[in-house]
This record gives sequence, C-alpha cells and structure tokens, in this order.
Amino acid sequence: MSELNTFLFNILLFSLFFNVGISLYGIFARPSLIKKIIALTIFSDTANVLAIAVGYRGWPSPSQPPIPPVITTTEPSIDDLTWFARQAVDPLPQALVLTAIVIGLAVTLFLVFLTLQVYRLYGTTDVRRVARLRG
Amino acid sequence: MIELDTLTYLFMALAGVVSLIATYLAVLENDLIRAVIFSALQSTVYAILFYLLMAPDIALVYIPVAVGLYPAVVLFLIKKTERSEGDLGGAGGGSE
Amino acid sequence: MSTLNLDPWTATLFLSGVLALSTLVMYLVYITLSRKTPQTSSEYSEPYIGGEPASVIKSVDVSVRNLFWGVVRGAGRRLYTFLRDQMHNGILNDWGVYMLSYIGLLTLIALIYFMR
Amino acid sequence: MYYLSVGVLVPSLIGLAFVLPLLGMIIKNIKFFHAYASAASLYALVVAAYNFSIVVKEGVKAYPFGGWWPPIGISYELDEVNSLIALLTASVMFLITLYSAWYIRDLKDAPYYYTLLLGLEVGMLGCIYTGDAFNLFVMLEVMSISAYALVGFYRNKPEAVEAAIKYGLFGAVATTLYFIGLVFIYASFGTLNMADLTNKVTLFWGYDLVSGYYYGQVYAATAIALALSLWAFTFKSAVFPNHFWLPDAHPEAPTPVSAALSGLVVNVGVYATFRFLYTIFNPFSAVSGLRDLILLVTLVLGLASGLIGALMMAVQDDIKRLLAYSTISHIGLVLVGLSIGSSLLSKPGSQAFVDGLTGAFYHLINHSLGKSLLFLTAGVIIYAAGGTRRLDELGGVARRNPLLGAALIIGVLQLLGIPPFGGFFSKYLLYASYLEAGAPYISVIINVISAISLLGYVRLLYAALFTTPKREFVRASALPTIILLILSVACLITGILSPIMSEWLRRFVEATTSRDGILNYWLQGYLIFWGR
Repeated sequence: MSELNTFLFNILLFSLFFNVGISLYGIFARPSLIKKIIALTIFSDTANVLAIAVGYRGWPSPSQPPIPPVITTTEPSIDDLTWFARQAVDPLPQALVLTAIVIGLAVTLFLVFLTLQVYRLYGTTDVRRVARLRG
Repeated sequence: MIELDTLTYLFMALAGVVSLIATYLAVLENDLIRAVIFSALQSTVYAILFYLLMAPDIALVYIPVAVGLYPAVVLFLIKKTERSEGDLGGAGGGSE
Repeated sequence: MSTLNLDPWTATLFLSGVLALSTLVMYLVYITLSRKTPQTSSEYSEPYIGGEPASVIKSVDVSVRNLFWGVVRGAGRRLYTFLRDQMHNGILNDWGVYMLSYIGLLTLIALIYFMR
Repeated sequence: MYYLSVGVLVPSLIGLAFVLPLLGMIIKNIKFFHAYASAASLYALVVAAYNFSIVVKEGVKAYPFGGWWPPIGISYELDEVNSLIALLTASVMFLITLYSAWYIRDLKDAPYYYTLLLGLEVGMLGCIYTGDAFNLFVMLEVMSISAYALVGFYRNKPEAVEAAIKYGLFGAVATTLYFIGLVFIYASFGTLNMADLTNKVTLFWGYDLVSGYYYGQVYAATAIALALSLWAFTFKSAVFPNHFWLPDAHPEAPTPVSAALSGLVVNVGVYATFRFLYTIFNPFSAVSGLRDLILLVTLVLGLASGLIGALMMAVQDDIKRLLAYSTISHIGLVLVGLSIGSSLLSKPGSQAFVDGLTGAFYHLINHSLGKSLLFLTAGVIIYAAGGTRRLDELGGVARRNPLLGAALIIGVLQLLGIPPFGGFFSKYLLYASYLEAGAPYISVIINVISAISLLGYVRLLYAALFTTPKREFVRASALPTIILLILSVACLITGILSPIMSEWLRRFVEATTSRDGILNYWLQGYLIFWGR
C-alpha cells in the first residue's frame, strides 16, 4: 500500500473513531431518550463498519481490486481456491457483522417500545424528569 | 493520472468525513426530526462504505434496516411523543 | 498436658457448634422456666402520683428504629448527602459522567502501556 | 470422542424456550406452562450436573459445533471452574423456576414470562460454557435482552419501565463496546477462539496475521481490547462506577427474577473477567505488565463498590432495594479476591494466589445461594404483608411464620459471614490471602466492609422480625416454603462442609490457573481436533 493510500485509509479509520466518541457523548450526555436511541444506532453501526474495515485488505495489484468473499463457481478447483484466497477480503468479520446487525435491531426496537411506555407514563422523554428511582 | 486504487481510497476517506459531519450534526441537533434525517444520511454513507469495503451482502442487509427501518421507527416514535429535545444549558434542567 | 491442635477451619466449626449447642440449651431452659400464661396487669392504666396515666409517658419514648436512623444520619450526614443526592440521584446523564470517566481511565492505562 | 452433552445443552434449551410462545397460542391452561418450564429447567440441571461430573473425572472437555475444527468453528469448552459455575447456575435457576410457579400462579402472560426466564438461563449457560469470544458476545446479548425484558415485565408500572430503559440503554452500549474490543482482538490476533487466543498470547507472537500488515501494533490493540471488554464485564457484574443500574433494575423485576439477576447474572461478568485475565491474558503471557495495572484497577474498584454498597444499604426504605445494594457490596468483595493475581501481590501458584482465587469463587457460590434465598424470602414476606415493599410497613411479618423468619436469619447470617455459614469461611479466605500477600490494610478494609453492611442487615432483620405486627397477614402456601428450606439447607451445607469444599475449590483453581492448566485448556480446545 502506498503512502497516500495508507493516509486516506487512516482518515477513514480516524473518522470512525471520532464517530464512536461523538455517539458515546450523545448517549451519555444528551437529555432526550429519543436522541439517545439515535446515537445508539449510530454507535452500533460504527462498530460494524469498523469490523468490516478490519477485514479489508490491500489491493492485490493497483488495477485489481479485492473481491467480496463469495465463491461464484459451484465446484471450485484448487486453482480457483488459490486465486480466491489471494483476492478476497476476510469473510469472518462480515459474518460477525451480520449477527451484530440482527441483535442490534432487536435491542433498538425494544428500546423504542420502552421509550413509548415512558412517554405514556411520565409525559416526557427527558431523562432529567424521568428520575423517580433515586437513593 | 490518478490510479484506480487511490481513487477508491479517496472515496472511502470522503465517506468517512461525510459520516463524521453527519454524526456531529445528528447528535447536536435540537430538532429531533432533523436529527433523524442526519442519521439517515450517515447510514446511507455507511452503506456506500460497506460496498466500497467489499461487503455487498452486508450492504444489502444494512440498507433496509438502517436506512429504511430505523428512521421510520424513530419518526413514528417522535410522532407519538415529542419533537424537540429541550435545552441542555439550564442548571438542574427540568427537575422539580 | 496435651493441647488441642486444630486448624482455623475446624476450630471455627467446633466453636460455632459449641455456641449453637449452648444457645439451644439456654433456650430450652428458658422455655421450661418461663411462665405458661401471659402476665396480666392493669399497671398501665393506673395513674402516677402526678395524676397522669402511664400510657401518656409511654407514647413519647424514642423507638429503636428512630434511634438507629438518627445515629446513621447524624454520623454520616455529609457522606450520605453526597452518595444519595449527588451520585445516586436517578438521573441517567449524571451516571454517565462516572461511567465515562471509568472508560477514560482504562483507555489511559492502555495508552500508558502502549507508550512504554 | 466429542462430548455431545457439552454442546447439546444450550441449543436444545434455546429450542425449548422459543417454542413456548407458539404453545401459548394453542394451550390455555397455565398449569401446563409451569410444568413445562420446570421440566426444561430440570433437564438443564441434569445435563449440567453430568457435564460437571465428567469434567471432574476426566479433565477439560470441548465440543466443536458442526464438526468444524476449533479456530474456524465455534466450540464450547468446559474446565473445572466454569462447569462448577454452570452447575450452580442451573441448580439455582431450577429452584427459581419452581418458585415462579407459585409467584405468577394466575398471570395471563405466563408463556412469555417463561420464555424470557428460560432465555435468561440459556444466555447465562451459554456465556459460561462457551470457548469462543464472539459466541460470548452473542450469549451476553441473549442474556441481556431477556434481562431487560424481565425488568420491564410490568409494563404499566412507571418504575419498572424507567429501570428497564436505563438498564437497556447502557447495557446495549456495554455489549457494543465489547464488540469493538473483539474487533481489535481479531485485527491483531486473527482469531476469536479462546483456546487459540490463549496460545497466541502466551507462547509466541510471530504468526501470520490474517488481515494483512496494516494492524500490526499487537500490544496497543490488546490493551485497548482488554480495556473495552473489562468495561463491559464490570457493567454486567455491577462494579463501582458501572453499578448505577443495579439498584433500580433488580428490585423492579418480578421477585424470582430479582433472585436470578442478583444471584446469578452478576456472576457471568465475574466469570468472564476471570476467563480473560487468568486464561487468555494469563500471568505467563506477554502482556503480564498490562495485567498488573488492570488488576490494580479492579482491586480499587472492588473495594470501592464493597464500601459503597455497604454504606447505601443502611439508608434504604425498600426491602428489595436494600438487598440489591448488598449485591453490589458482595460482588465488590469477589472482585477483590480475583485481583490477587497481580504480580505486585502474589506469584502464580503461591499460597496467597490460590487462597485469593479460592476465596473469590467460594464467596461467589455463597453469595449466589444466600442472595437468592433472601430475595425469595423477601417475595414471600412482601406477599404476606399485602404487597408493600417498604421496611416500615412490613411490621414483623416473619415473626408470625417461624420458617420464614428462620430462612431470613440464615440468609442474613450467610451474607454477613457468621460461622458456621459459608460466608464466614469465604471472607476468611479473602482476608487470609491478602495477609499472606503482604497487604494487611486490604484485609482490614474487607472487615470494615462487613462491619458497615451489618447496619443494613440489622435494619432488615429488625423490620421483618422484631417490630410488633400491626395487622393480619396472609399465609403463603407450601411450595415457596419448601424451596426456602432447600436453599437454607444449602447455605448451611456450604458452611459445615467448608473444609471439604474449600479443598475442592482449591484443586479446581490450581488446575485451571496453573501453567499446565492453561496449556491443557489450549490443547484440549484446539490441538486435539487436529489429530482426527
């Protein structure tokens, strides 16, 4: 990977880390529960992109991009597999991310339902007013 | 002449910066509906990133969930509850 | 003269067994000696020399619970004001400060280890 | 030979749990669901006990899912410590499920309740059995989602909803942080299998990175990954700065669930911390310097949460909230015991090291039994007092029912650490280990924590036993009383048999944390499959 490419990829990684920081700030410091849920979706999506970025690889050659980890031939020969292993990005993070997206969906829907209940019972979604349990 | 790989990395960096700006605006926006729109913009950028990072299958799962479902559900929630977030400044906030 | 050599475990078990046994014996003695019928008395309704019935005086005494409460509150007023009203005040965002500072500490340690 | 029983428990229990809502549409008789859930829970107990027996007899056992070799596929791996904790979990969960049959006897939502309760059990057993760091994430989420839903089970009660959303929001953050930690681990080691990770961290660093040359900074990645995972685990086990959700969430759940959350779910975080700091990033590994710092942090936080839990107990008005703060205090003590492994305090395999870890696990067991006993007793007390949870209004309920009073006293004595109950011996081991390690001031603080917590326990006993009854009370039926009796006897047994039990635990800890034990964990979980 050339210097320029490394630099550009670094920009991507650093903006992801800043996204993690900003969305953590949103979850921990903003008062509205809805804003917290929005920040939570951003946070878990950023974690997923980070995982995919880790599975990415440098280009095999400057003109040949890496390929998705999908074997298209039905009965691959050894040569096919060797070529595939040289070209494809890492499949495992993609499997992890698929699981994480589904789990994140379940958690988010549950939290949305609870926020609705909170509004129904407390008349507000501001966490500074939703503080009946204390001490 | 710019090389193909540099061009791809350039797009990735650009997508990263755009998502950073969108996240910043989404978190700091007081109007929740605009915050949802910014977060949908950020999700779209992430979907492009998934495609650029050679994970088209993840992009296919991610687009309906994060670009379609999340904003719809949160917009539904905002419609049922309240639209603005209230100020962060005042000491003690709304505790009575 | 022989001494009893026991390790702390067995000694503790032995001693607590002895204590439990003696408690049981004392309890048995207590229930055999205690009166079967409750003692009835009309003492409370009788007036003192001052003319007041005893029940009036009885009602103003300090209950054990209030005494406990007073001691705990008095001894640790500043501590409990901090613990209850500053830390455990039920507001999500105020917890966030403590939780984020902990993750900050851990990241700091990671960075220190990295710089070494 | 692969041990099928190691692998089969969690998936089959998932199936048993998720068929329940479907059955709920067909079958309307609630008694069926009580019987079904108890049978499923009994099945889990039997399999867990069988697994424990084969591990004790033959050593570490693993099971690869789908026939994939371990670094590639998911594998479950059992050694002495985690099979013991799984047995504890399964047995207490069995009693809790039985108790639920009394507690929710005329609830319409029984199928959903039991789905979530069995989901909680599956999550805990999966977290404990798993030999794969990503599977740990999945199982943590299964456990957590069940726990959030159970905390908010009474969805029309404001306090329950508030507690559930606070717990759920930050819990989601914690598990996602653990996921980011896993990303770092995968980027630097190229594997997520615990046995494989153990090997790569301990034996050698020169291996081919799957992801290529970009993520070469292994030490930094390890440090950040360890920090993020530790944050998530201390959230799950409610250690000091991450404990805020617990006193809200645990009291608001239905009482049997409170017992499960307080007695068992917090153990999962402690177990995961143990697995990460003593097996994967073990004392013999290349990151032992980092371990020392992290263990110093956990020591300070454990002491702090012990003190705060004990202090806050004294000023509670709510019986279940008081017990929840007591949980924070005890988990703090367990974490103090786990922190002995820092090389500043003791050498691996020395007297203090083994004593401290033995004390930690012994205290974990004692606390699980005692705390679930106390919560279940509190459920009966609350029922008998007509639904109130305020200590002022309990007014000597336990006095009218001597068995209830006895269970309450036994639970308190167990947690307070009065001989001949188990709590005394585990606290004694913790105390002795820090004396042995040359840090007597920590031993003193452990005693101070016990002394402060006395205030809260005395208040509980006073409210339930020594005040005069103000009104007529409802009598509870026989089933909960029998369960309380069983748990009381278990508390007594952990105390009376303490020489034998501590000797067994010492053997388990030595087998798991010694150099041979760690090597064996790797061999059994990794290499043995390559021979076939």
